[in-house]
Formats: sequence, structure tokens, C-alpha cells
Amino acid sequence: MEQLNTSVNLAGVVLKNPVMTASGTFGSGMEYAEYVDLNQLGAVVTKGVSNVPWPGNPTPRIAETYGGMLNAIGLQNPGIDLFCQRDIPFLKQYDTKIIVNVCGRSIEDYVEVVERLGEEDVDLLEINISCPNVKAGGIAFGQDPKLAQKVTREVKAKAKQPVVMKLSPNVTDIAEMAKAVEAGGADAISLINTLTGMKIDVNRRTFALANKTGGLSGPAIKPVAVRMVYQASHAVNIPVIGMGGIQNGEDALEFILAGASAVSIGTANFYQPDATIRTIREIEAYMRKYHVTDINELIGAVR
Amino acid sequence: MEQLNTSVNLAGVVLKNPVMTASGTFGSGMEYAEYVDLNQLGAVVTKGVSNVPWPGNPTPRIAETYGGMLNAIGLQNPGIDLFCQRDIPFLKQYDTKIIVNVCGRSIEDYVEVVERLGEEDVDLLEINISCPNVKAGGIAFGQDPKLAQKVTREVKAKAKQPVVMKLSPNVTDIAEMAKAVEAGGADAISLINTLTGMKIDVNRRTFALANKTGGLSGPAIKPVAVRMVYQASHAVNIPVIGMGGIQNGEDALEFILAGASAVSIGTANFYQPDATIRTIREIEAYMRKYHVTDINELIGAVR
Amino acid sequence: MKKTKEQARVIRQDCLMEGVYSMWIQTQQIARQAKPGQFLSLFMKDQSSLLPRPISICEAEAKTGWIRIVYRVVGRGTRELSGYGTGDTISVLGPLGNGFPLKPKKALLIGGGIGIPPMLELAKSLHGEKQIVVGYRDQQFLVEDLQAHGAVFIATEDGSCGTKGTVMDAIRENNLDAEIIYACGPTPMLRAVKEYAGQHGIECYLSLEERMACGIGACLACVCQSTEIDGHSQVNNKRICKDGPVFLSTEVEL
Amino acid sequence: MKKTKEQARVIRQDCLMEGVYSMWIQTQQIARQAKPGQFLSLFMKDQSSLLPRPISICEAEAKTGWIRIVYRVVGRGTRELSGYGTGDTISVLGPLGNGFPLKPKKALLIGGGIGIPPMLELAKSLHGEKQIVVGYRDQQFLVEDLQAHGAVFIATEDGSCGTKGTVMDAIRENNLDAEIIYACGPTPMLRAVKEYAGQHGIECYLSLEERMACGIGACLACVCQSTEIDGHSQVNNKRICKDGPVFLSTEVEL
Ligand SMILES: Cc1cc2nc3c(=O)[nH]c(=O)nc-3n(C[C@H](O)[C@H](O)[C@H](O)COP(=O)(O)OP(=O)(O)OC[C@H]3O[C@@H](n4cnc5c(N)ncnc54)[C@H](O)[C@@H]3O)c2cc1C
Ligand SMILES: Cc1cc2nc3c(=O)[nH]c(=O)nc-3n(C[C@H](O)[C@H](O)[C@H](O)COP(=O)(O)OP(=O)(O)OC[C@H]3O[C@@H](n4cnc5c(N)ncnc54)[C@H](O)[C@@H]3O)c2cc1C
Ligand SMILES: Cc1cc2nc3c(=O)[nH]c(=O)nc-3n(C[C@H](O)[C@H](O)[C@H](O)COP(=O)(O)O)c2cc1C
Ligand SMILES: Cc1cc2nc3c(=O)[nH]c(=O)nc-3n(C[C@H](O)[C@H](O)[C@H](O)COP(=O)(O)O)c2cc1C
Ligand code: FES
Ligand code: FES
Repeated sequence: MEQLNTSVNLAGVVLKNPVMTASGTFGSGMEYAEYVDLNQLGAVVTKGVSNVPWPGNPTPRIAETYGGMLNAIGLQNPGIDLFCQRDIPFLKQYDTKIIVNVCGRSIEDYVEVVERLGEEDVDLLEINISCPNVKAGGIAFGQDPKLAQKVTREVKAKAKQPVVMKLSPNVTDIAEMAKAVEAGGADAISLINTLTGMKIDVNRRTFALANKTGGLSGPAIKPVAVRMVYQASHAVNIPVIGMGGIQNGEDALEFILAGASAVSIGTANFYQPDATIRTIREIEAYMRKYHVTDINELIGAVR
Repeated sequence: MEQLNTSVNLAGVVLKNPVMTASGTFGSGMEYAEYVDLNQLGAVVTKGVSNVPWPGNPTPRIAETYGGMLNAIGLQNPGIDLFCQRDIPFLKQYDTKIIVNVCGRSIEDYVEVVERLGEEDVDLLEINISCPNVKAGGIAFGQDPKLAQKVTREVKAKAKQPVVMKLSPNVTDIAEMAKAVEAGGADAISLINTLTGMKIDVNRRTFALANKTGGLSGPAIKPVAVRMVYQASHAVNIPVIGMGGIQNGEDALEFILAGASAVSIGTANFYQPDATIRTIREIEAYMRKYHVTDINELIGAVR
Repeated sequence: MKKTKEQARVIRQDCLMEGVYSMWIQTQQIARQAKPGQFLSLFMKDQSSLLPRPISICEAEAKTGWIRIVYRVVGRGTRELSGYGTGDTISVLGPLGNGFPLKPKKALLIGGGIGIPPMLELAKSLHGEKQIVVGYRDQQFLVEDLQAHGAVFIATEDGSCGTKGTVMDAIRENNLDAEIIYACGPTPMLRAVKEYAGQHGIECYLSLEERMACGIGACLACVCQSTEIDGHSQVNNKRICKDGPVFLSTEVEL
Repeated sequence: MKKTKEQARVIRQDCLMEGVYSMWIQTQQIARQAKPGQFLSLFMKDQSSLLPRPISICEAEAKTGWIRIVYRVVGRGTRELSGYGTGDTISVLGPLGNGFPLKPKKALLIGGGIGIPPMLELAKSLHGEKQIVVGYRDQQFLVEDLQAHGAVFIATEDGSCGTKGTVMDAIRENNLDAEIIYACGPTPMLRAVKEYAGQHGIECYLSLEERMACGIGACLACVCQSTEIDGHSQVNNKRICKDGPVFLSTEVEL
């Protein structure tokens, strides 16, 4: 059997394979550790963490849609203190990379968390400027290139780890956003976060979500995600992490061929708890079938 | 049995019910006339027509996606001359409203077709400034509020019929686009056109579509469409026509409750040729079940 | 060995009344581990519906691996389930959640509508003195199964059987008392039970419901409001799928 | 009465060779109206796959309403189909397209790979002199069925049966001649057939393939390039689903 190289390099951090979890769908891995050997993952990307605990939105927080789902969790999280005490030590037990997703309502919020994480042994920071479920701030950063660049610059000034900027798909021109955060000093970008959507319960004549709108994820959005990863990776010279609807190796390879150096699996975990592991195995099987010895040959190979 | 009023008013044009076909999915109704009694439809919206015949894009022009499809037909159409000779007389045989969808590469193109249609007995004009499959022009109009307003104004200056502006969902702020065309004098807006997407064939390592990108339609995009209809209808005072993934009465009612005065059915025709008729019947059944005697009570009822 | 989804086999399916079905499925591991009050995540064959359907365990037999669920058809997923027949397979994750704590006290089991099914396995598992109160709109189901395990008191909204009114009316009408209460049903019923337990100082466990995505505690979709700040979340939120679905009535706000 | 999708019933399904299946289904109207070269749109039960799968009619029996299709498993849809058994239902639209014109001339029927199935109904329907040439990669299917209706000449890529090479090699090796050619198969084969027919001045009909959405001529997904400007489209495009799938070889560019 040929020796396969599945390892990829994200801004100097070497992942054993390109398969990661998508922020907010995997907690910090504790619950999924019963289903998945975390040692096999390229990286675990944690749920967004803020400077103080956030209570999130009222319920219902999710709704099923055709081939996907809407969520408006509202970034509930225990805050950076408990996160550093509990979640980082938990993840350090495993042989995988740790990417901490950071959320905030203001640039100061982001910087506070990023500074705090500078003392911690984590590999990468992913800055969520694109969560559509936060009233104050949040979404605005990810929809305005100037603001996005500003957040990036200020976060980079304080960050001890390489910084991944996570982009919103709810924009007219994703290439422009990618260029803006690259100009701000981002070490990598990740996309897509969720598309803003809405569901109405016609029988009860109300919104399906207490928050009215939510973020659409799952296989339904994959074509939009692949297109944006393609456009973004052609617009910048930093690595791109692709996500949106990935449920198997074939889906992951679509993103990689479109230009992603790594991929994240989100919604699929909910209906296939070992979706990450299966995806890794299927990527390996594909490489064997087509005699691809190094996964890096596939990154951006369709152009 | 209670008497139901299902008729709605679109910029002075009264439709017997709010269910129409979506442009480009129904031709001019000829092929579907074998499957659907066109007399029962609120309106037939024709495939986009331009000043001269357009050959469209190379094949493959479509690809299936999870819960939806991508198309890059590229607005193939026989041009306004044959359209006026053949398609309008065909549709005039039926007791339904005729909405002609107009496409163009420049403002002059649009205006030429609109002027030509001034001599014809059609009810409404729908101006497609949002088709993502045309290289020159097309998409730019629908993604820039200033340009959108300009097209609207110039079209309105020449149009004999009320003008519906069809908006692209590939924008950061749909409310801004809606306001722009309202300011330009639009009599109504319709949305959403398709979301730009991409599919890669991992085995052949090529794009699934010859055009690389295509427009995503079908139930997968419905949550985005409902959200945009809600946002747009709250931003303007002109009627909104909603579409995107509607396949049955419940879906149509989601759009109506979100603020749409009428709805269009597109992709669903492909897998349920009588999707329009079924939708009309299901809306009527809903009205009976909940004792709603006038459909206008439902428009925008969830807020 | 990591946990994973199981492919269970449908043993039999029966329609108990219009829109309510009973299905026995054969599992590998789940039945052996199941406790009353826990639930299963069921996955649909129609791949346009991706999320799990949480359904309570109504009965579980460790020896045969059989599990019974009883459910009402309310949407696409339960409609699909109702079409299954003997020999069909179904993809299942479980058992999930904490389940009811079994305590040797005089117990009152309260079930309302489609919250009744978990009370059957609970009634089977509780060996002390117990009274079972069940509320229906009109038609009844599972009454005989429950009667095999305790005295059953019925309330119907239309008064067609037992007490006319709610389970609370039945409790008062029959002067039922208890040292511990277990309840599952619609939120208004749970609210009334919580208040009743509070007034009488009775230990009370409520099984809650919320929309779920992961079903295992990772996504924070299914929270309820907790009285105190929760240790896991650092806010007044507990996860129904992981910390529940059963909560001490004083722990949660309804 | 308006046309509509039919719910057909699966009569039987057989695996002809690895990945190639033969399925008989019972239809209401379709079998009665079917002509050789026409096709069906098949719809999947898994609602995440929405578009029709176009599959050629391999045999049709007006009396019984039975239709046979023979297909290769290549993706999600055909994989789903291959799992069906007797008694299952399947949603079908058809017959669609124009079909082959039946002419009383000495005929050469050419099928390549999964383009062979429509040649069976064509062979059954043509009553004049006919020769049937079929090309396979290696393993063969439908050979006996075809032999019942004419002389069959086989080509295999690996030479394991008949002529080693393509259908064109088999035609030359066997010195076959004809007044009319009917062909269905992969595009390179059709290109060779078109060229051969042109060189020999033989009337030639080709059945083409393209991705479809509506299957009935409305969406303009499935066009091929036509030699002349088409009356319907006003451009050099014809719709395979409606104007085809069968075209005179001189009408189209391949
Ligand atoms: C812990 C728990 C135990 C349950 N036990 C039972 C039971 O034993 N019998 C029974 O009939 N029902 C039970 N339910 C409710 C059951 O989950 C829903 O009726 C079912 O999911 C509806 O699915 P559907 O596809 O038919 O409806 P749809 O409305 O089409 O479902 C759409 C989405 O909403 C979710 N959903 C809809 N209703 C509910 C609900 N009430 N609670 C949670 N999610 C919902 C579905 O899971 C799905 O993701 C339980 C719910 C929970 C949370
Ligand atoms: C007129 C016509 C007649 C055909 N007759 C037969 C036949 O008799 N036997 C047979 O095995 N195959 C036939 N095909 C090819 C058959 O349609 C495809 O193999 C089938 O649709 C693949 O579906 P899938 O879901 O398994 O593959 P997927 O790749 O998962 O399908 C994805 C989408 O692409 C479409 N698609 C994929 N391959 C093709 C193709 N080659 N042509 C058109 N659409 C395609 C599917 O319909 C679907 O919409 C015919 C095609 C046409 C156009
Ligand atoms: C329930 C849920 C919670 C999420 N929470 C976060 C979050 O905290 N931070 C973030 O950057 N993205 C969050 N996301 C977005 C995902 O990380 C991912 O970008 C998106 O869901 C698309 O991937 P998918 O289709 O594979 O789920 C969340 C998504 C879901 C479904
Ligand atoms: C095959 C195809 C062709 C289309 N052609 C046009 C067109 O010519 N003009 C236009 O304005 N929209 C066109 N559309 C967009 C639809 O009218 C509609 O806006 C979109 O598909 C969303 O609705 P649906 O999900 O119901 O299909 C086309 C869509 C499809 C799928
Ligand atoms: S459903 Fe995910 S935390 Fe409960
Ligand atoms: S598939 Fe729509 S025109 Fe042929």
C-alpha cells in the first residue's frame, strides 16, 4: 500500500489531516468523545467563547429545513475563564490541534479573549466576525470590509497564535472580504458561516425560531460554500478553511479541489456522530483509488 | 362552504390567485400545458426574453445538489420578435395574467425589449437584473443599488405596463436593494433569484457545470428566500412577489405570511409538473381549515 | 469501543388510535442500557430531513433487545415512521438523557397526552406503591398496559372517560397523595404539577421537551431555564438532552 | 385529462451483471403509448434528490402495461433504484421524447454500453432486415434478448467476446451494410457512427444524452448543438428531451 501524506499546513500549524470540526457543533469535544476518537482529527475547533458567560437566545433555537437546519443559539458560552480551566485541559489530553473560536460584541471583547488565550497552549485562534445571531456588533464586522480589516488588525496586534478570520457568506462580494482580512494581517480565513434564513410555522402563524431569523447550515448550503471557497482562495494568498454542508469524503474533496487547505464538519455531526472520522477514511480511500500520495496536490486542483 | 377570496392585486393587476410560475422554469407554458390547466394559474411568468436571440451557455447546464439544483442556462431565448409572434398569442388563449420576464446586457437592451412590449397585450413586466449567468452586465445591476435604481428608472420611463424588479439574493443587504428599486419607481419587486453556487465533480476533477458557477434553486434555499421576502417587504411599500424553493401550499403560505402578495413556483415544476395547481388547492384548504375568507388577511401576518 | 448509531429492526407496528402508533424495534445495545425516562434519537430515511427525532422509551427488554416507542404523527418524520412495517430498519442513537431516578417512595406518576409513554417503563421499574394519573383530550391509549403496573386514574378534557378536566382535577377528585411525583406532558400540565408539588412540599421530577439538534449535549439547542447558574454553562441554562430530560421541579423555570 | 406522474409498481428486478440491473414495472398509460427510443423520467423516494433520472425504455408491452428498463448504477439515484423489489412503487413520467422513426429499410442497430437497452424495443418493432451491433467493455448483457430479434454482432474492448475493439471495428470486420442506421451509446461512438454514415451516405439516427431538469422541453437544460438554426430556439440549439433524444445525424454537431 502506498504511503499517504494527508497532513496540511495552516499558517505554520501542521494538521495530521485536513478534517476539523466546525465551531459550535462539537462543543469542546467532550460530548463527542464518546463517539469519536479525537486523536484522529486534524483539529478540534471549539464553540465560540467570549470574555464573559453569554446566555444565548430564547428557545426554540433551532428548526429543521429542507436538507439543512436553522440555528439561533446566540453564542451561549461559559466565558473564557471556565473555558481555560476546563475545556483546554480536556483537549490537551488528545493528540489533535486546538483551534479556539472567539466571539465578541466589540473589538475590545475580541481583543480581551485573544490576549487571555495568549497565555494558553492552543494552536490557532478563529475569530468569528460572522455570527448572524448577535444583535450588537457581530454581524456588522463580517459584512463590512473596512470593519473586518480593523478587527483583524487589532486582534493580530495582540495575538500570540496565528489568526483565522471566519467570514460571513451574507455578503455581495466574498473576494473583497477575503482580501480585506488578508490586508489586515489574517494568517488564514475560514468560510462559510451560516446563511441568514427564516422559517415560519404556518399553523401557529409565528416564527419557528424565537429569534425570528437564524443561520442556515447543512448540505443545502454546500454549493454556495464551495463557490465562496473557490472565489476566496483565488483572491488571497493565505490558506482557506472550507465548510458548509460537508457530510462525507466526497463533499470534503469538493472543497479541497476548490481551494481549501482544510475543511470543517458541522451539522453532519448531529446526524452522523462519527462524520469526521468517516470523512477522513473516505478521503484516504479516494487518494488510494486515484494514486494521490500527497493531499496537497489536490488543494485548488480544479480551477 | 365559505366563499373564499384568493385574488390579489399586484400594482393594479388583479390575479385570480397568488400562484404564478417562476421565470425560466416553465418556458411560456406550452410544454406544461399538457400537465397543467393554465387557466387556473394566477399568472404565467415567461422565460427571460432579450432583444435578439441568445444561445445560452455550453452544457452541462445543470447539476443536482442536495435538496436543490444549480443551473447555468445562460438565458437562452429566441429573442423578442419570435416571442411576440408565438408566445404571447399562445398565452392569450388562456384566462391568466401574462408577466414577461426581460433580460439584457445593458440598460439599452432592457429598454428596447420593454418598448417593444409596450405594443403587446401583456399584464406586467418583470425585469431580471439578477441572473448570475450572464458575463456582461446582468449580475452587476442586481448587486449595486445605484445601478439597480438607474435601470428601474430608465425602464419605467418607457414601460407601458407596471414594472416588477427581480432582485438578486447575492447581496449583503436586500432591504437596501428593495428600497433602491422602489426609489427608481418600481411598481413591485420579486425575489429571490438564484444564489450563486458551484459544484465540483471530484471523480472527473472538473466543474459540474461548463460555466463553473450556476444559480442554486429549489427547497434548499427556501429559508434564505423567506428571510429576504420578510426583510424586503418590511423595507418598501410596493408589493412583493416571493419565490425560492416553494413546492406546496405550506411553503407558499410561509412566503405570504412573511409579506409576499404573490408567489412563484420554479424548480418544483421539474419534479411535480402540477406543483402550481396543487399549491393553489392547498392554499384554499388552509384557508378553509382556519376560516380565512380573504387571502389578503394573510399577507405579512407574521411580523 | 466508541458509541455509534445502531441499525434497529422493526419487530411490529400497531396503530393505537388515529395518529398514535406503537412500534417495537430490536436493538443491539440500547435496550440493555435503557432506563425509564431516557429517549432515543431516530433518524429518517428521507434524507431531506436530517435532524434526529427524539422519542421516549416506552418499554425496554434487556433480554430480547426490544424497545417500544409510542408516538403521535405530527409532521414529516413521524409520518415516515408510521409507514414502517416488520423487517424495516431504522437508524437509532441512544439511550440518551438521564432518566427518572427510581426511589422507594410512594409515587405519583403523571402523564399527559403523548407524554404518557415514558410512564409505562417507569411504572414497570418502580417497585413501591404507585398511582398513575393520565390525561387525554378524548380517546385513550396505553391504559391497559399501565394498569398492569398500578392503579390508573384517567382524566379527559371532554369528560368522555374518568374525570372531566386535567390530570390535576383527577388528582384532586381522587384525593391522591404521594411522597414523590414523576411527570411528563405538555408544559401547562408540567407547570401545574410543579406548583402542586411546591405547595405540598413533594419531591417532583419533570420530563421536559425542546427542539434538538445533536441530542447529546454539544450544540446547546435544547436548553431550559434553570433556577440557579448551571455549572456547565455558567448561565441559567441547562441542556434538556444531556442534563435532562428529567429535572427536579425546583431546578427549572417553566 | 391532463398528463401527470404515474405511480408504477415494480414487477421484478434482476441484476444482469455487476452494477447493471433490469427492472420491469407496471404502468397505467405509459406502456401503451411507448415507442422505441423514448424514455422515462424516474423520481426518487429520497427527497434530497429532486431531479428526474432519464432512463430509456428497453421493452414495453401495451397489453400488460409492463415496461422494462435496464440501467447501470452510477450514483445516488440509480443506487436507490437498484434496491427496489417486487411490489415497491416508483414515480414515473413518460413516455418522453420522440423515439426512433420506424422505416422499412435494411437496418443497422448500434448500441454501446448502457446505450444498448433502447435497441431491444427497437429491434422488436422493426420488421425488416436488421443487424444488431453491440459494444461492451468486457462483460455482456441483453445479448440473448437481442438475438431473438436479429443477428447480433458483438465487440468488446478487451476482445473477450466477438470483435476486439469498438462497434465500428465489428461493422468493418463483419462487412455489415445498411440503408438506415440507428445508434445509441457514448458520444465518441456516436461521433464515429455519424462519420461512417456520412461517408457512406446512409440515413442515420442517433440518440443523445444530456443532464435534464424538466424532461419536457421547458427549461432548456438539455440542449445539443444543431447544424441549422432551430425554429423553436432561434439559435443552434435543440432540446434533447423534447426535440430528441433521437436526431438525424446530419441535424446535430457532436
Ligand atoms: C425528550 C423527548 C421525548 C419525546 N418523546 C416522545 C414520544 O415518546 N412520543 C411522541 O410522539 N413524541 C415525543 N416527543 C416529541 C417528538 O420528538 C416530536 O413529536 C417529533 O420529533 C416530531 O417530528 P416530525 O418530523 O413528525 O415533526 P416536524 O414538525 O416535521 O419536525 C420538524 C423538526 O422539529 C422537531 N420537533 C417537532 N416537534 C417536536 C417536539 N414536540 N419536541 C422536540 N422536537 C420536535 C423534530 O424533531 C424535527 O427536528 C419527544 C420529544 C422530546 C424532546
Ligand atoms: C434520454 C436518456 C436515456 C437514458 N437511458 C439510460 C438507460 O437506459 N440506462 C442507463 O443506465 N442510463 C441511462 N441514461 C443515463 C441515466 O440518466 C443516468 O445514468 C442517471 O440519471 C444517473 O443517475 P444517478 O442518480 O445514479 O447519478 P448521479 O450522478 O448521482 O445523478 C446526479 C444527476 O445527474 C444526472 N445524470 C447523471 N448521469 C447522467 C447521464 N449520463 N445522462 C443524463 N443525466 C445524468 C441525474 O439524472 C441526476 O439529475 C439515460 C440518459 C438520458 C438522457
Ligand atoms: C448549532 C450551530 C452552532 C454554531 N455556532 C457557531 C459558533 O459558535 N461560532 C462560529 O464561528 N460558527 C458557529 N456555527 C457555524 C458553523 O461553524 C459552520 O460555519 C456552519 O454551520 C456551516 O457548516 P455546516 O453546514 O457543516 O454546519 C454554528 C453552527 C451551528 C449549526
Ligand atoms: C432552469 C432555471 C432557469 C431560470 N431562468 C430564469 C430566467 O430566465 N429569468 C429569471 O428572472 N429567473 C430565472 N430563474 C430563476 C427562477 O425564476 C427563480 O427565481 C429561482 O429558481 C428560485 O425559485 P425556485 O427555487 O422555485 O426555482 C431560473 C431558474 C431555473 C431553475
Ligand atoms: S440537542 Fe444539542 S445540546 Fe441538546
Ligand atoms: S430537460 Fe428541460 S428542456 Fe430538456
